Amino acid sequence: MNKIVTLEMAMEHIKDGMTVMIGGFMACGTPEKFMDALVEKGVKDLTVIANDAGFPDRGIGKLVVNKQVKRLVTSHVGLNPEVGKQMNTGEIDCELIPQGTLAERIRAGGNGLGGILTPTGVGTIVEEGKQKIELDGKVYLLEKPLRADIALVGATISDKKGNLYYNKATRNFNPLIATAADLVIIGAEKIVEVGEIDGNDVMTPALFVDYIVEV
Amino acid sequence: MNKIVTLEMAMEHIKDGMTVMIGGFMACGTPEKFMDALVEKGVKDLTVIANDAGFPDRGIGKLVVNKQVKRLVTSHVGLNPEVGKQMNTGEIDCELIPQGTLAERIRAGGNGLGGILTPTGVGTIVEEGKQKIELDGKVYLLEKPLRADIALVGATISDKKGNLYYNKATRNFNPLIATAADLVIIGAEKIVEVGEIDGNDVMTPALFVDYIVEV
Amino acid sequence: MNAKEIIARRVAKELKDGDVINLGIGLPTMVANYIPEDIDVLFQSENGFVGLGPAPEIGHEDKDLVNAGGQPVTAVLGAAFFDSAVSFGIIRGGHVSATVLGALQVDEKGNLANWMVPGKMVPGMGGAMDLVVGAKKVIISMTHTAKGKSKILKKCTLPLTAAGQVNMIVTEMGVMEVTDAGIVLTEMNPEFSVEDIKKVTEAELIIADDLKKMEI
Amino acid sequence: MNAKEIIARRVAKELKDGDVINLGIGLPTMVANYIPEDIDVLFQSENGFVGLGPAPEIGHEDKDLVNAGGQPVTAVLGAAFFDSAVSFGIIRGGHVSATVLGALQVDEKGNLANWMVPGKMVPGMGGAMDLVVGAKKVIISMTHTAKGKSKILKKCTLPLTAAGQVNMIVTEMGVMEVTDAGIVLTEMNPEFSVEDIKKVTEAELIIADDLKKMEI
Repeated sequence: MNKIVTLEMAMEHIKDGMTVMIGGFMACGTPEKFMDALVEKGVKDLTVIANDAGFPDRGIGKLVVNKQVKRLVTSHVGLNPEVGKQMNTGEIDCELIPQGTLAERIRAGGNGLGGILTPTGVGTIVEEGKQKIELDGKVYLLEKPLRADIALVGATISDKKGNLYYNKATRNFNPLIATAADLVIIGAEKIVEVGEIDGNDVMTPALFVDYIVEV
Repeated sequence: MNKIVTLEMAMEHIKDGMTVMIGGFMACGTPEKFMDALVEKGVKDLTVIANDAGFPDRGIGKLVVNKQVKRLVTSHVGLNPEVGKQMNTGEIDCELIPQGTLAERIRAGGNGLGGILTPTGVGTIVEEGKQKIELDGKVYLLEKPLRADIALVGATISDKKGNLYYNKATRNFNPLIATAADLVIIGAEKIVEVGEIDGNDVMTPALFVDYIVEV
Repeated sequence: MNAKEIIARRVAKELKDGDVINLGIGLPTMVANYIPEDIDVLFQSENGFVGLGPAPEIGHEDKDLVNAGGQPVTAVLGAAFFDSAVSFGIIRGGHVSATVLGALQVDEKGNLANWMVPGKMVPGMGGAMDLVVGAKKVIISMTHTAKGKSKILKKCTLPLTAAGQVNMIVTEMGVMEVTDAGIVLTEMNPEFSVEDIKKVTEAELIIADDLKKMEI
Repeated sequence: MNAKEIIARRVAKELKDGDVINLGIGLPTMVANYIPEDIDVLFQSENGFVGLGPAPEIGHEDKDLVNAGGQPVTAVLGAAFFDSAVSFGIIRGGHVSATVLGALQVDEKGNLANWMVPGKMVPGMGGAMDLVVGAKKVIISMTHTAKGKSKILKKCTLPLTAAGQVNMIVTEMGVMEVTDAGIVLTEMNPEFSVEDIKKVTEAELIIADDLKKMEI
């Protein structure tokens, strides 16, 4: 199975109205070439699940500025003022989720869990509409799994089968979203031979990966 | 803060009646020197939480054979016939948990989650006494977190601060239990200078570690 | 060819290029010996890696590399190691294409019992309950009967491993698929007749319209 | 010494050898500048590492190494990187000794509001809700008032970040501990009187019997 494809071939899988998870934290670890390609392609009405909205000119922010995002599920939009503007005009629907809860919900989606119980958000507006469960005297929110049609993962190194390695702070949400989408596309800075990443150091095993683009 | 101690100093923390998590899978990755030291020390009435009961002469099995375990919370005891014998005589109380559920319950205990919802065990005796939750047409068991007084972790390499690296299949439950106990003691095959394990390759960050013994 | 080899050879034919497979201990392990050379299959070992290879030569064992039965194994090029939570995330999350397991009993509803005999054998379920619930396809590979008694029942009598999760049963007598209508015999070992098979199968067997010869 | 420096210096004195600390952006970040040299404190960065170091020299930025604000930082020797689930497992699991955060409002019950002003500012909570719930100790570091108005209230009016989680409040006027009985002033900046502080604090202030001079 050859998983290595061109940028164009990879982007063909992303269609209007899809739910797309995008890796990265304030654009660090986001597959930036994929953002540019999506802007160029003009695919629209996307639901984007990601840690944050990036910056207006960097990361996921580019998709927001270009009005391709209908719904944004994220923990932080403060460094991209365009989101606030589009929220006011009703052009974007934004669901804010505590960062740790977002991470666990994506992990649950990729790991076959029906949900997790977290104390985060109890007593705040985050609890609205959610089931509260009291266990051994402590109150938790039941948070449900999140999944997507596509995951766009930024990796530092991929081997030819799709074993991935992330450098430093680029890891963030990337290994999590790689488990939680029907189709997983990797933007790797470098592609190496199988075996060049030691099996102990693989951060995302190749079994999660569908396509790899050298970016 | 110096975390490096002798075997004797480390074992002093383990007292009769404590709950102890022990890493390893069929003795692979189990800190074997700790097992021997506990047998010698003769500490008793332990509750042991671990993947399996090892072999009669290897891993956790040694503690069972020496009748130091009052209660065993585990997924598999089939390779240690001594457990079955002690279950029949009432000398050991054994709670069997599906392996994936055991891993998630320990992870929940270490990660501040109130529990997780899993489809595993639905329709089997595992569901007895547990809360069942139906979400979006699917039934899950609510599984609660597990924690311990002490975690005994086997590591291949520890740096002097306690950043850990596990080789191959020795990883298993070790990084999970390292998060879920009040006191975490490492049996490391090798202790190296800080910085010798690359920050990307650290599998358990030093912040989880209280004591390190070179074994 | 003995019964076990027939079963292992037939199960191997179910595997496809790119599959991630978890093999139980015992008979299922033999499946690895018969994988077609033109396909790339990765074996997952629930103790924490993907890329399980054959047993090492004597004297070349690596104490850090064992399978879920604690036995020395090897790892193929491109193997990846992880902890038990990740391992079962892979399993429960549907990232394993198929799991091949033995059984004490299977029934018409796809229920499986393979982890305990009350009062006799209580080894623990290990990873079996997660595997059967999580893998995309559950293939039971077993001899058709045990001491002459049927293991394919109307209703399991032993404690279940999971309810309604079995997809396929492969025995030395044939291949059966578990459907909403019941158990359908889709392939038959030509050494047996339909009547032979029905005689040793307590469950109602539906015979497929296009019943085929079992390929081995 | 300006207000912010007073606050940062005082908060730094709360930290102990071996602590793992998460500092919010803005004023809390300044705390790192005043850690006593004889103690070993690790800074956790919720975007995925522990061992956060100071900003790099210009021209030495590493694009793969940023803090939770997306700004270039460095990592100390012995730093360890991980994914966001592990990062928040560390936070939610009580493995962070203390988090130092700013606030819009704090109240007598230890409630905190620091993530939104309805209709005006909705940046998102980021990691703040998890940090405040999960860290062993929650230290609020902020100027005592905003535009002359009290930020330490009987009851928060803005949407909460978390209910009942604040342990300590450090302002340029003094140090307050949140107890079951209410907010206790335990240290006071000698430049102010108790009356000065009460005047700009809407919450009822309990004055500690052993009220001390604020150490800075």
